[in-house]
Amino acid sequence: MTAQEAQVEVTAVESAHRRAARRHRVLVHLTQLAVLVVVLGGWQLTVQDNPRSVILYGVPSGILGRLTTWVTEGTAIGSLGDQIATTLEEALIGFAIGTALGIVCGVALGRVRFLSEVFGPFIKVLNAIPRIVLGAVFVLAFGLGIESKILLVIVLVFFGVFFNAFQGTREVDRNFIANAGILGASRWQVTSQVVLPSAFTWIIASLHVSFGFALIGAIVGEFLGATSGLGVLIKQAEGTFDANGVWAAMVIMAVVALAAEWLITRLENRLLRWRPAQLAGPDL
Amino acid sequence: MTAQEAQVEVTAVESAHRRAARRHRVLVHLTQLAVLVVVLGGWQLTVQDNPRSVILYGVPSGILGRLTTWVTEGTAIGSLGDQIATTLEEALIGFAIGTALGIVCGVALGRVRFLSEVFGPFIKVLNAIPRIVLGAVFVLAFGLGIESKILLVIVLVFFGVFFNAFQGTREVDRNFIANAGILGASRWQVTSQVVLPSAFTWIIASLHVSFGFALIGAIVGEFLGATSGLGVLIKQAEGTFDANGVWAAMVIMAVVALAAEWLITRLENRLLRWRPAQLAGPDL
Amino acid sequence: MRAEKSPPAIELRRVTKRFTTDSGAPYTALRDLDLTVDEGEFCAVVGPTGCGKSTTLTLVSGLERPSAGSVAVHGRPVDGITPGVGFMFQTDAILPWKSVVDNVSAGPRFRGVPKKEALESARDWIRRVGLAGFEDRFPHQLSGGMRKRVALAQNLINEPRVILMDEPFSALDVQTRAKMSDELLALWDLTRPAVVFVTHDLEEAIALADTVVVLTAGPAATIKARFRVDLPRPRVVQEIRFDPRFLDIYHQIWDALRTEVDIAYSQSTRLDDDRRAS
Amino acid sequence: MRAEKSPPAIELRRVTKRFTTDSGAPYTALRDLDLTVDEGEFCAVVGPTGCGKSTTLTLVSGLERPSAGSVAVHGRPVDGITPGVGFMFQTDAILPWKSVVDNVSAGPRFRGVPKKEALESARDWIRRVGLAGFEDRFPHQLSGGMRKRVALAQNLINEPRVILMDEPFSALDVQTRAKMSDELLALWDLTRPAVVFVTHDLEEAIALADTVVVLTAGPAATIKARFRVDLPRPRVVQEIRFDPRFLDIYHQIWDALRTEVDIAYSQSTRLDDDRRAS
Amino acid sequence: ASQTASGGSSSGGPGDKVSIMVGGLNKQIYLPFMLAQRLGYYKDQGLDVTLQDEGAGVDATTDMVAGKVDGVGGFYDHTIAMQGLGQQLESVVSMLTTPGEVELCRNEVKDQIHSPADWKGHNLGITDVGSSTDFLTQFLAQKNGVDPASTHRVGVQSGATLIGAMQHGNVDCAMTTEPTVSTLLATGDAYVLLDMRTAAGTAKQLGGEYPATSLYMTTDYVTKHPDIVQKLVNAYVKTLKWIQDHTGADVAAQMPADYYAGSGKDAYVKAFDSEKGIYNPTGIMPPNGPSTNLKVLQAFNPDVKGKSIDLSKTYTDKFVQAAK
Ligand SMILES: Nc1ncnc2c1ncn2[C@@H]1O[C@H](COP(=O)(O)OP(=O)(O)OP(=O)(O)O)[C@@H](O)[C@H]1O
Ligand SMILES: Nc1ncnc2c1ncn2[C@@H]1O[C@H](COP(=O)(O)OP(=O)(O)OP(=O)(O)O)[C@@H](O)[C@H]1O
Ligand SMILES: [Mg+2]
Ligand SMILES: [Mg+2]
Repeated sequence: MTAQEAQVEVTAVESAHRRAARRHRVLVHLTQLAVLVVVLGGWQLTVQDNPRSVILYGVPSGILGRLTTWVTEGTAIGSLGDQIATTLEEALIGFAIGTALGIVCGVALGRVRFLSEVFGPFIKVLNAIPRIVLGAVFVLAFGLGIESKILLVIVLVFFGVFFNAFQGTREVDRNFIANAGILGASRWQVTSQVVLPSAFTWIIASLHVSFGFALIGAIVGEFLGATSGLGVLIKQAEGTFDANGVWAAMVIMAVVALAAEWLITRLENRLLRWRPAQLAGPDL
Repeated sequence: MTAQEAQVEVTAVESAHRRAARRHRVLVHLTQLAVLVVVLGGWQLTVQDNPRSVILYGVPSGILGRLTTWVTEGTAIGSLGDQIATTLEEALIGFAIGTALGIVCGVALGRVRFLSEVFGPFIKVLNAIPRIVLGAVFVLAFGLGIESKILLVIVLVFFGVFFNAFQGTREVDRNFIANAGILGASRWQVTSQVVLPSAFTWIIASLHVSFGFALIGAIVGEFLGATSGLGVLIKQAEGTFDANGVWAAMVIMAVVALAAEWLITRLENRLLRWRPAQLAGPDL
Repeated sequence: MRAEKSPPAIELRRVTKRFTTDSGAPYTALRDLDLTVDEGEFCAVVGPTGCGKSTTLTLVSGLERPSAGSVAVHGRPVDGITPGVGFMFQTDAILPWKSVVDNVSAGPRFRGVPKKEALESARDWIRRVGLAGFEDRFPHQLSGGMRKRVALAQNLINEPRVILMDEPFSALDVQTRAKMSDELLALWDLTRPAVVFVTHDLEEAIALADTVVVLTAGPAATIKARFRVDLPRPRVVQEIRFDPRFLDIYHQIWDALRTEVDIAYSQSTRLDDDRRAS
Repeated sequence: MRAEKSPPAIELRRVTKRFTTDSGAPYTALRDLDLTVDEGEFCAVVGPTGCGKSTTLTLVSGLERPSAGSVAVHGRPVDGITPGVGFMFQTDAILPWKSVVDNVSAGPRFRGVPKKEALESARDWIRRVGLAGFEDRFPHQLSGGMRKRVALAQNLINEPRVILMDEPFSALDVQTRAKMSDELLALWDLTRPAVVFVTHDLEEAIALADTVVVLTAGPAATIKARFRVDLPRPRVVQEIRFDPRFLDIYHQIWDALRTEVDIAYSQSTRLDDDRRAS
Repeated sequence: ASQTASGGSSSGGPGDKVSIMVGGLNKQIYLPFMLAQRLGYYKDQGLDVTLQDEGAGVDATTDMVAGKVDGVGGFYDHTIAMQGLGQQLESVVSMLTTPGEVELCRNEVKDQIHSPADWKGHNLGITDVGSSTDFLTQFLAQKNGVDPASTHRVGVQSGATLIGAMQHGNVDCAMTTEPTVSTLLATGDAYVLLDMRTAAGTAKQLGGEYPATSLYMTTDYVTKHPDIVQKLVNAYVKTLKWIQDHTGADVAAQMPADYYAGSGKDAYVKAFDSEKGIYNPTGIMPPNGPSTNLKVLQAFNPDVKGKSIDLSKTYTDKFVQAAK
């Protein structure tokens, strides 16, 4: 058999794999569709004939209707795009700051024993405070502008990132750190070139949850007083027994979050290029 | 030099280490004290001469006073112990269920590619929903009993644990899994004896944050309607412009959470006995 | 063809293995490799470093799939981890959270042997690999050579029908290595599994094996030659190397191997290669 | 005493190292070990597996502290990682998220060498260890032997004044090993660092070293004997083993080593040890 | 229409900037605030008003004391409580002369509870512990000869949580406002125990008028910016007049569709028509109203209990009188 022939055979095996992968993808999407149909269809059917349930729990068709109105005619407080932009701005700024703080503090405390011994207990105490309650304090101190919302987002985002960054830092293989140290790396170089890449999966894992909490923080911040934003939309819908409106706002948030997730996953794949493919395992 | 002498010298070196460690501990505690004094003292001094600030922000001495009253005379809604017990019960039950669910789902999706492909997007969507808003839906569906609070705690706890368990499962060294498989381990045995021990640090890391959120869930659940609990205490303090009361309730929660943290850390140390001591690094 | 006879323990037919590297250019590690190991045969594999020895073993164990060609164990095509196959990895793969005795007894326990029995035979194996007294240590408390021996015991305790070993003795001193080899030969004599034994020590290969397979230099490694070692058994590893027949075989194989090693080395130090991605 | 002369490159004096095991009973790995390696001396360390060779190296590198006794490098007591010391670990320690060329150039980059220059000398070193063409691979895409060679290049590129090597060539085939040894000797001849070289291959030890140190079996290992290798330099590793003087030294050392290996092995397979924790 | 939040009262732009926080903009008891905006009355006065929504009047009040908003649309009694704590607030226009609250009970207790006198041992829903509804409920109990301590008051907010609490039997009666009232009545799960949406009903239950919704501000602000306050009051007085002259259908036509998206336009119109009487036609503080409030608070609010309150400092009619 010539190299040429072998080449052909390899290509054949590979394209068979690709076909199988395609079939698999179709199956996955069909299953997802089935799940969606069962859940939403079940909801629609149980609720739709009972006007009381429709008011209290909402109904998928109603939610769709509400979404259409919002998109085509705008909401009571302005165009839908404005509301999304407001909430997203608060969530993103807070998310960025909270994540950065979480990483910096987590890595610093993970690397410097003295810091972790001194500040560890304080961070645990702060983590225990029901941070939602702090929202009111932030409004008192910083007013109803974007600052108080961003602060609320930060306190909700920070701890998740912090604990993962901290643990990720401690989990770094001691051999790598020792090797880098022996090769002449300064403490800072060890941190940036050994600890951070190695703790990276830890940090990314926390970002998924944190982004969810960033949105919660923005919404709750808007509950406490705001003129625009998805939180205001939800509050208003709740106040008028408009369950469909509440769900519609949630659907919008879910879409936003999915977009963010997609970005996080891309970042993850980019930065984890160095890993064996199987090790990365199934992707969420 | 005899073995005897060497023994003596080793003992001398070790006791010198112990002395240094003791000095270090004292230094740590002094620093912590200094931080506390600066923060609380600063707060007390800035606020105490301005009656309006005292009303708005509370003052450490007032918080202490409120705590003393609560402990000695009980609160407006019953003895302090009862309130703590109520909140703790909700938080703990929800925490246990949410953690268990998070671990099971995280490991299952991490291990079974098909599951993660099908349900991954749904979990991301659910994670994006502002779960605090769901509280009202839970009350509608389950009333003001403990069920709705526990549900709220579960939805807040679940995702943090889930994402860490999932990522921890994917991070397990493929060599270990391959080796166990070759030694004859079934899928279930691989999961319980390789994946779980290896993902364990991931799961523990998420418990720290999750316990904080469990308390938040219980409190917010109580905000929505309850007859006892720390959340009711906070709400009442807020309703009567009693910032000291709000802080006092938070202090109590922090103490509760510290106790829980202590237990989590003990569990961690017990289960991670197999690790090199340095690898564990500084303890939080 | 051998179709009518009982199937060989291991059969690789026209196996090609390609890896896709980051630059996108595929790297062909193995091409058109044919290898048959009979039931009860002890086969040693030698070849220049990086030629594809470990890759071959992962294909047999079912941890990796070939890009083309077929792999069969006991006549059945390999498709996932094959039961009854033991595999000692080149890198550490013993479980860090299990003590030595738990690591060694893991195999029997996985297979449902009662705990007491499993522990007993684990203790026996620990003694056989010279680790008595270290039963309760965790892997990070052992030296490199000790960990290798734990892995050895962990695999042998299962009495697999096919044993794949990737440089199992490379971290051991000569004496311990000889003792481990004797242990291995004794076990092999008892149950006669098929063995594929990757090593860099040609003397060791010849002392242990029935056949020695020499792989060509990568990329696209394949089998260069196959030598029968017809030294009488039972062999005592430390003495056999003074046998004149041994030296004869040694020189034959060494000639085959040396050219490959030279090719491999000159390939990878060629200056014009410096700027090429792969 | 040598106090007046320039201090030796490495000096361990009455060093004891104890580990606390889980059962609480301390395990004394080294006891009262004295070792001096002069400036420019090439010292090979051999000993039974698990006796404490790696532990000795970690003490010199400053990664671990002795429980008693003192360790000094260039006359300065060791207290944390010592600059100018290179250490090739027994286990993989190259960074998995850096490509080969980034791994090799890491040392110079850490020390502030401009990127271009560092990459250039890294490429040169990669060629010297026979990995040309693999510059852009990540460690998981390399074979075990290739990873060892990356680690070798990574350490040598720094031209350390003291080099500690823990079984650096154990995963290499004989030929590559010989070539690496020649490379190492050439570098050593150029800059004359002090080298401590742990190996299980006695021939290798003698072919490379000025002195061969034999450790006793653990626990409480110490130095059993120290042999001077007065073979002329420069040596060609593959030829020197046929020198009659070489064989002479080999047999001397082998006698010393064998008793220790036997002790180690019989200790750890004693049946009465079976029930003891350590 | 609405702009992003702006604290403080610095002027600039098209008109004087004022921010007002309201405890539930879409509740009918707070209708005048949004209605004035929809009718363009703020703009007519040269004002740039930012309306903030906030769930609880208490939080709105603290936010104002902290200087984050200029005025609060909330229940008048907060000014009294704040005076008890040494902070001077004053109501500048009174929009509701009755609380607009309704006590609803679930049908299952129809045979047991005929009036507050039967409350002993029952669970009573209020918005929050320490809120106006809490004090009102306690006052009603005491007035009807029931020791408030023998009832269990449960904070159930309003809307869905209240309905859930009632459906699951967590509370037997609850005090709430529109639109929760009509929604709950529409489902047929509850009946009206007592109705404080009319002057007569309020007088019967509380022994006088009970000023509820008003615009209050810190006395500080009122003295510093009388011109702005005057313009605001002008707008509200006009709005209150407009309400008297129009029907529910007219109001619904003015309000954003989202305000009646849930229960529907008809329900909204019906609800408005049934409680049109709660709105103060003039904006003048009812002369005996504040003392009713004080009576209620002094009985139960720890901030006010045992303190001497100067009611005349808690409201002023001079802006309403000057309104044109
Ligand atoms: N995942 C991968 N991606 C790309 N190339 C790979 C991958 N795995 C292995 N290779 C390449 O395949 C070749 C064979 O590797 P293998 O590990 O089988 O070598 P080996 O013969 O076991 O060498 P050694 O004796 O050094 O262990 C090497 O050139 C290696 O770089
Ligand atoms: N952290 C530890 N706790 C307890 N014992 C340890 C620890 N580290 C090493 N030891 C013990 O110290 C002894 C010496 O170990 P070391 O790794 O130095 O051996 P070595 O001479 O390098 O062996 P090898 O040739 O197999 O690599 C071993 O018996 C080992 O079990
Ligand atoms: Mg290999
Ligand atoms: Mg070693």
